[in-house]
Amino acid sequence: MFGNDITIPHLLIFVPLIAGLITFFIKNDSSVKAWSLVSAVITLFFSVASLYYRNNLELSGLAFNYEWLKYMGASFSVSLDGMGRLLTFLTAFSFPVIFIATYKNLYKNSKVFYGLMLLSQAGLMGVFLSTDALLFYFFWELALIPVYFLCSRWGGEKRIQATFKFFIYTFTGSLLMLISIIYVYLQTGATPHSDHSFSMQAFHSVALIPSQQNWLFWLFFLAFAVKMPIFPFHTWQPDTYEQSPTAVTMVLSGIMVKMGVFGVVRWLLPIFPLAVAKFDNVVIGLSVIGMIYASLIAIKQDDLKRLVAYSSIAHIGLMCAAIFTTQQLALEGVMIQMFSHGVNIIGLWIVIDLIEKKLGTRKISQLGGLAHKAPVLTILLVVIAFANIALPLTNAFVGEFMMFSGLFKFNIWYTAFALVSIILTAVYTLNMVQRVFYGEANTLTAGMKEISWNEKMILSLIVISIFLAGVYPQPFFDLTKDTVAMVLTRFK
Amino acid sequence: MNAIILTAVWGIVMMFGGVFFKSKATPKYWAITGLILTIIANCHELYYGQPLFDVDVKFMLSFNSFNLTFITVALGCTLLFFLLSGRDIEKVGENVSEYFALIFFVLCGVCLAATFNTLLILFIGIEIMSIPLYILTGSDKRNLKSNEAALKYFLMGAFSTGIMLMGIAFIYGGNTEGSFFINNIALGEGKMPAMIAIGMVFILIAMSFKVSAAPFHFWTPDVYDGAPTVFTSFMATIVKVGGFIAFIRLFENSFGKVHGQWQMLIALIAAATLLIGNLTAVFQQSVKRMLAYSSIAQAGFMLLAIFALNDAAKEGLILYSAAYSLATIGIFAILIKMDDYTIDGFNGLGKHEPVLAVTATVFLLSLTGLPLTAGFQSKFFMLMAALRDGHQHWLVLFAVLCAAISAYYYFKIIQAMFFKEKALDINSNGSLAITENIAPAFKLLLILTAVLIIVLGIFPSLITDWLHYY
Amino acid sequence: MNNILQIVWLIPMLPLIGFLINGLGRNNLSKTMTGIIGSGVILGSFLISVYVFFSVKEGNTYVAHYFDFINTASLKVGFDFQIDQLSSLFLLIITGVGFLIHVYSTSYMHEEAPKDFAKYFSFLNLFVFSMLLLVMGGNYIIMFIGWEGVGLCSYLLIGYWFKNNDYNNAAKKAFIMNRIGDFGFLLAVFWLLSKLGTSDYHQVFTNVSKLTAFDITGITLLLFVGATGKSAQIPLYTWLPDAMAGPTPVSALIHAATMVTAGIYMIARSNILFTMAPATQTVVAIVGLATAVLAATIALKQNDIKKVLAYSTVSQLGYMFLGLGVGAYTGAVFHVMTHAFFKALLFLGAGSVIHAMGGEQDMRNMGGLKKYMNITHITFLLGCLAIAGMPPFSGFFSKDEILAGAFAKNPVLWVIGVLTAFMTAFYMFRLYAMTFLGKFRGTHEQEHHLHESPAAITFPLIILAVLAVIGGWIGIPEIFMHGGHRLEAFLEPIFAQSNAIAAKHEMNHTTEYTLMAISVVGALLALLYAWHKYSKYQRTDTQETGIAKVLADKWYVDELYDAVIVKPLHSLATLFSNVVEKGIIDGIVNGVGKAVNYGSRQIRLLQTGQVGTYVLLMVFGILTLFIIQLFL
Amino acid sequence: MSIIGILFWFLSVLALGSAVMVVTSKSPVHCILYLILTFFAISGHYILLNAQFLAIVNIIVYAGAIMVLFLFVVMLMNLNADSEPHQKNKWLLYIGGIAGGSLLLVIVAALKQTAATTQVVQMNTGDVGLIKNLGILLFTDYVFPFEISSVLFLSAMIGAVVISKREAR
Amino acid sequence: MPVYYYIFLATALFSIGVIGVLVRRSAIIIFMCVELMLNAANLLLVAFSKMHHQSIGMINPRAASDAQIFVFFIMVVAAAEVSVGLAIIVMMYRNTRSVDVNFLNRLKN
Repeated sequence: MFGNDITIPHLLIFVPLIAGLITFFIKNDSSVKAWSLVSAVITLFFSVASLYYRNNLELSGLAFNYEWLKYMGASFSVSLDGMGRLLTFLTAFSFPVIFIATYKNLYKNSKVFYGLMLLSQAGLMGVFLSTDALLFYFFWELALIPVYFLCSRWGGEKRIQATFKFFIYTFTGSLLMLISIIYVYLQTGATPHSDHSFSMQAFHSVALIPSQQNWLFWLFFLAFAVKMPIFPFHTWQPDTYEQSPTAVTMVLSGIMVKMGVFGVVRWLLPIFPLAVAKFDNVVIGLSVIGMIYASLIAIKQDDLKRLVAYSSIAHIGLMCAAIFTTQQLALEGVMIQMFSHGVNIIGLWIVIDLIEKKLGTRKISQLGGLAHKAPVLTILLVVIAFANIALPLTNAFVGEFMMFSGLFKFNIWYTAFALVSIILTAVYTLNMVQRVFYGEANTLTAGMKEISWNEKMILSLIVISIFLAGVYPQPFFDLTKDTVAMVLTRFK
Repeated sequence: MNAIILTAVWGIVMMFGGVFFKSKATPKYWAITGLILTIIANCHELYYGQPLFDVDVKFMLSFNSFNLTFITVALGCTLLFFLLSGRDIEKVGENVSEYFALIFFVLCGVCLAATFNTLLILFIGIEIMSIPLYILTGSDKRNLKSNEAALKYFLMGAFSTGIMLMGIAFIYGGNTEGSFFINNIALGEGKMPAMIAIGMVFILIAMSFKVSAAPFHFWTPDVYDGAPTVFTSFMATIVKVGGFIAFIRLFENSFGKVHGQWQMLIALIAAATLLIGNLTAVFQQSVKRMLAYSSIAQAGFMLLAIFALNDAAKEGLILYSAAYSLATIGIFAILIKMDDYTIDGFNGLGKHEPVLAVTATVFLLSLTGLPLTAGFQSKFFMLMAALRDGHQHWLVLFAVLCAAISAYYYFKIIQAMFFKEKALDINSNGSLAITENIAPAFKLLLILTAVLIIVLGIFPSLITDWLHYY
Repeated sequence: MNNILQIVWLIPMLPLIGFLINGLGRNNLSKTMTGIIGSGVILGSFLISVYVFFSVKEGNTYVAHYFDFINTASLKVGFDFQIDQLSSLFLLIITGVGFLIHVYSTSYMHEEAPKDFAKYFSFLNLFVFSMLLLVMGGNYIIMFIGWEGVGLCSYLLIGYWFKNNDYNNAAKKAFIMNRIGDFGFLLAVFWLLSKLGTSDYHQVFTNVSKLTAFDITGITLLLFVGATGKSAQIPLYTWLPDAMAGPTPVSALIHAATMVTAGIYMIARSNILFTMAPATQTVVAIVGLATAVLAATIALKQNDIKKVLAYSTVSQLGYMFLGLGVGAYTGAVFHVMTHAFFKALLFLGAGSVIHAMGGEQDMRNMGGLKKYMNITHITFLLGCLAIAGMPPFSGFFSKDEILAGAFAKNPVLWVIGVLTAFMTAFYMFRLYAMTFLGKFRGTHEQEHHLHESPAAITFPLIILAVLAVIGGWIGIPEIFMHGGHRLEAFLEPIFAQSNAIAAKHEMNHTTEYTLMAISVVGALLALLYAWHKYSKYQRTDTQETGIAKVLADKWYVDELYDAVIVKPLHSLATLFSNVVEKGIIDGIVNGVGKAVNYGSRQIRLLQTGQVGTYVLLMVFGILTLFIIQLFL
Repeated sequence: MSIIGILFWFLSVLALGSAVMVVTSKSPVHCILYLILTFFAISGHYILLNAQFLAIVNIIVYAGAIMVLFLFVVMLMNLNADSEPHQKNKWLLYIGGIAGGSLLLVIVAALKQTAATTQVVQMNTGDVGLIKNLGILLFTDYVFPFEISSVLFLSAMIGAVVISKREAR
Repeated sequence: MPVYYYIFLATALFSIGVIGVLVRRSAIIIFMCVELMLNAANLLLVAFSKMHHQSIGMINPRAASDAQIFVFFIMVVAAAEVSVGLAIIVMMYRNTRSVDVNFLNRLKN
């Protein structure tokens, strides 16, 4: 389809990048929106195209390699394996959704806003695509910076402190990861030009002695744990979600947290198998505690955004636990769940954003009885909410089911404990639904209007995808089986 | 060689120029011309491997791709400095061309310090570097701060000179050949004799003083704060990295073999420098002073090179010099334009002067060491060098945590520029945070600098490959 | 293979289509249209079910595989439908009773606005769809899909009138209680998967020998936890009475006839596992019996007509679990069927009464209705007789079979069971008498308003009444008629494995006769006493006291749960969100920042601005370095 | 004890004593005089070591030029004992003394156990220190440093000019 | 004469100089103490030069003379430094009428 010199990975990175840079110079707001939407759609097209390829990368032009820093053995090498395609698709899918859903929002100085959004998309794409450790670190940070500016420029009133905390927190984490990357790099074998190499293959094949793995593991893991986030490194998240503009919150929670999960699967597991096997109990324990902890806190939240934030922590906790079981079943579950979680939570944000736009509040205690005024919104929300509860035939069920059963194979007691969260999830989700949508309308919510066509369209799109993935998840498994196999080879 | 001769000569030219030049603006153009000539000559030497004028220096200097590359970088940064801040030099006082002359002499000193082969040249070079700086620091004669800075700088500088001489004396006495040539000082793997050790520590201290490493950094904040901002920018960048080159040259050639015996000292000094530099910077209100501390912090990172003392360290050090100097010169050039130096002075800059704000952001990000900027690559090289050395991993961890702290204060400025609104009472004349309006050329230069930083951030090989040249 | 049974996918598909049509077209469809579609699709699937049933009856069972739900290297779950005797029987019950109740609803819900009407029917269709999925599923995961689906629908239908927050709470309670049950169910499935790597029924049951006794006991216990949630057994039964908040037909269909029997279906389906886990069976039996008794005692003192029926449902379900527990699987399934008939009948009758009373549910304000609404009265009476276990009504045979099984297992169980049966007879006729006998105690406009319900309501009543009467005759015990127990013969293949293991208990005819006699006579006495006592019931506002009050207040179980589980959980959550989160974890994070600031403020004092100090500090530095270098 | 020994001890004591006086004496003028004395003592040592050239240069440059310059400046500012700022806080004195003393101790202690220090210094013989040799060396091998140090002087000169030139404002 | 004596002497002078820098507050006198330190170094260098001349003078006469040239350069540099230093002190005196180094401490923290 494409020549060897320009491949889909290029397009996925550079279309948003260049489009974003151009956006900064567009004058009027409406054309800015249109332009960025167009670029997002084009990106989506390419990522859809990438889904049609077989898993044989070299043949299908999904991989590309250019010697970047010859004497350091770093190269600009990108490729789309199953997981990569899944997550790039998630990214490419989310941005148009976000743009359309927030199409009516007015951001002052919107050219900068949309420009930064597209840049962050490029960064995310890079993270999911790069098969070179140094490149990966590059994009890892690059995805962060635009988001930092977005949050602290367009966020809520406490935005500066909140996002700054978020930034420092993640920055510290990634610096630790950098050390670990360099250290591993120094253990890798020589290449024609350099005595070490940053390539993913080199990293995956490097043999580290247990003592090294044990401390490198934690350096790596901290970066991902902060990003995901895993209890007890999660405290930046609710504040940041609460303070940042919803469009950015969607990026943060829908895609960015996946960076952490992705990183663990793509880098942490294959590089440090021994350490993983050694510390799995610690990590899984933390994750499982985090699930219950976050779910319990979510019950007490009055701000919708914080509620969703904590629920997200709980879900991510399950993913992390599942990954560290290194059970095939669990990993397969994680793959699909990464996608489903992204879709669902973006759906939730859209609904919250609508409510906030129409009624000017996110406080559950001030809402109620929206169902009379906005039945369509209610129906769609209820579907998304039940997807959040992981009801069967919604996308989240398959993933959670497989992750739990994988966890069960690992250890029954963790599973029993973690499984309590499905009850708690039901509790806070239904509470939320009931207190926001059911009951009698109050003076504030009496003014609620039914949502407009584009919002309906987007939410329906999400709902449809929820059901599609819930009824026929098979494509996801077919897509990602090569990644899972790759990871597991290190644990045989 | 070319660079040394040309800078010296051109310094003299500028000196006499002081008599003949009528307009205040002329010296700048002369200086820029001379500098460009020097750079060309130097690149020619770097490229062809031998100088235009061949002077028999009796092995007292040695030229190789490493120190020639460095000299190129230093001269290049100076050129940028002239271009960006030339007009501000004119504002400092009357004797403009003298200032330029002094700067040229300093450059000559830097070249000597980069190429010295005996302790004698090292000593002279460092003195040539320092003495003009004492004067430049005090050049704002009416300003008591400037006076104070000059006095402090001079007294403590002289003190460190004494220490250095003591060290040289001991080393001379200690080594059996009785030679000042740095390669002859070098002795076997075995444990250093006490006299050499003493001398080494003395010189280590003197060098640490020059590169403002804790606990010998105390002059730095006061001097940088008190000196006229243009010269601060010069001192903090070119001169400091010159000191580092001298440092690494000496310790690599003389004490490289007994690396293990003094590594711990450097590790401690580096740790202390990182800690004090970063920690103290956090609370500063004046950006100028904050940058002074940040320069200490950066020095702490550069010390990692001397800690590691391997190829990566040398490449990294040059890269670091370039990245650090570019960013710092840039940020200072912007700082000079502000009418108050406090962080609040930057409030709302993003709205009123977007170009300045954005470029300033690039510089700050580079200083923080975020990817895509040269600052990242240089820090990356440093960490890699230190890790490759394989001892004292704690130092690397510590350095990284300090880098995280550094983000804390660099981002304060970014926040001020973009996310804070300008309080109108700061200056009544209107919303501009700037004294005079900014020339388009200046903006263009800033943009170029920023682009350069980013290009270096993506392709550090543009500099490091020169080291593989011959 | 090309099997005619492949058309079974139509059975759930029709209700799904109905759901979609009614759901999407709710703003455009007329009520009649909606009613026709809603009931029509169910009728359709009922007819297919009948067809399927008979082809199964000829021994033609089949597992239909449609597509791979999950197909990975580690897990294969096909989207399969298993058509055999058990599922086909349940298909009949669900679609049949379901159809009647749909018809009933068309009239009962007629006051609703068109779109709500449509919403109601779409939910009802969706429920039928999920229920069919549950019983047809060829493996535990498909079953679980249906399992959750019915839970969802019950949530939606209980909260149908969502303006009333009590209803919403009831709905939420139902869902969450079910969720607790799912907790067990899922664990059990995981356990199966991790041991056998599959959840297909036939594979599980054929490889059951691979499981250790511990595994089986664990799995069955966890499955039973799931069942207690869905089928409202101790300790998770409290949601069912509250679920009466929903419209009465819903209570009839979901909370009496079908959904709540899902637990029984599930256990009957995996009977072999339970048979191999005697410990679990004992638990099941005891829990079932305890539930039966407890619910029955509570039912004695309820005055809300639907509440009484609800508790009686719980109690009857308890019976079924007793049956399962003692290994009388056929009896349990049999009772499911008969119970579906007469309990649906009773609920619909009650609905008809409520309808006539204009929404009044308190029996103390009823009375003497038999002269106003004849059909309802007759059918209701038949229903009461059936549930009271009077021969030859259906209830008698099924209940008797369970009791016989219980006696064979352990006479004590039998004794308690019989006592429960007496209580059942008592409260049912208390209900009957208070409602239909005596003189009317309601207000006058209610009295004017009283009338017999329209045909759409009475028609289902009549059908169900007939079934309630004759439904039991397919299971006539051996002692009355040789080969009279056609149901047992029909279900034989399902329970063959279990029966092979479980020792077949043959009790001689005399005992069997005596047992029957005792139960029938006792029930009859209780019945007559209630009739006598409540036929001339007068409204007295005297507060209940002593044990009566405890019963009227349902043994304070809700309050207990609230105190023991809900409140502590909430306080724990408060502790986490206020203390641990803000104070400790975030405190530490911010503490680092504060520490840096503080350190910065302190360390800058080192910079005194005086050369003397600087040099002094430098000299100290020099000394330290010297000492380190030279002496350390 | 040989004459050289006596001279050595005398000069050493003289140097140290006057150095101490430099640090301790109140009036700047006295300090300068004591410093000059110290320099003379050191020059004496040079002569003792037969480094005549340095001895002369030391007296001319240091004791002569530099010290006179100092004296000149002091006179210019007419500083005297009472205008001299004296250290207020005593503990700084003590700490300073202790610090310097311990510096001495540390170095001496470090050198104590080394063999290098047992070597002897060649007294009042040997021609290395003669102007002839040094002069030749200076203009052959050391011509480059010699030249380059002119840069140093130029910068110093310019500096002096820049600093002390009165600015017309 | 053992070189040890000279080392001791020089180090002592050096330390006295350091003490002077530490305890005095008049800029001029501090500067003089620095000069004292320089001279200590000079003395040490000369002593070592003679020591080397004693030990290896036959093989390598340069060894000794190098040091004395070095001392010469030190004096040169010292002279230059003095001119600048005194200029700075005078400038300060002009502005503040004081040579007290602690008098000026606007720059701190």
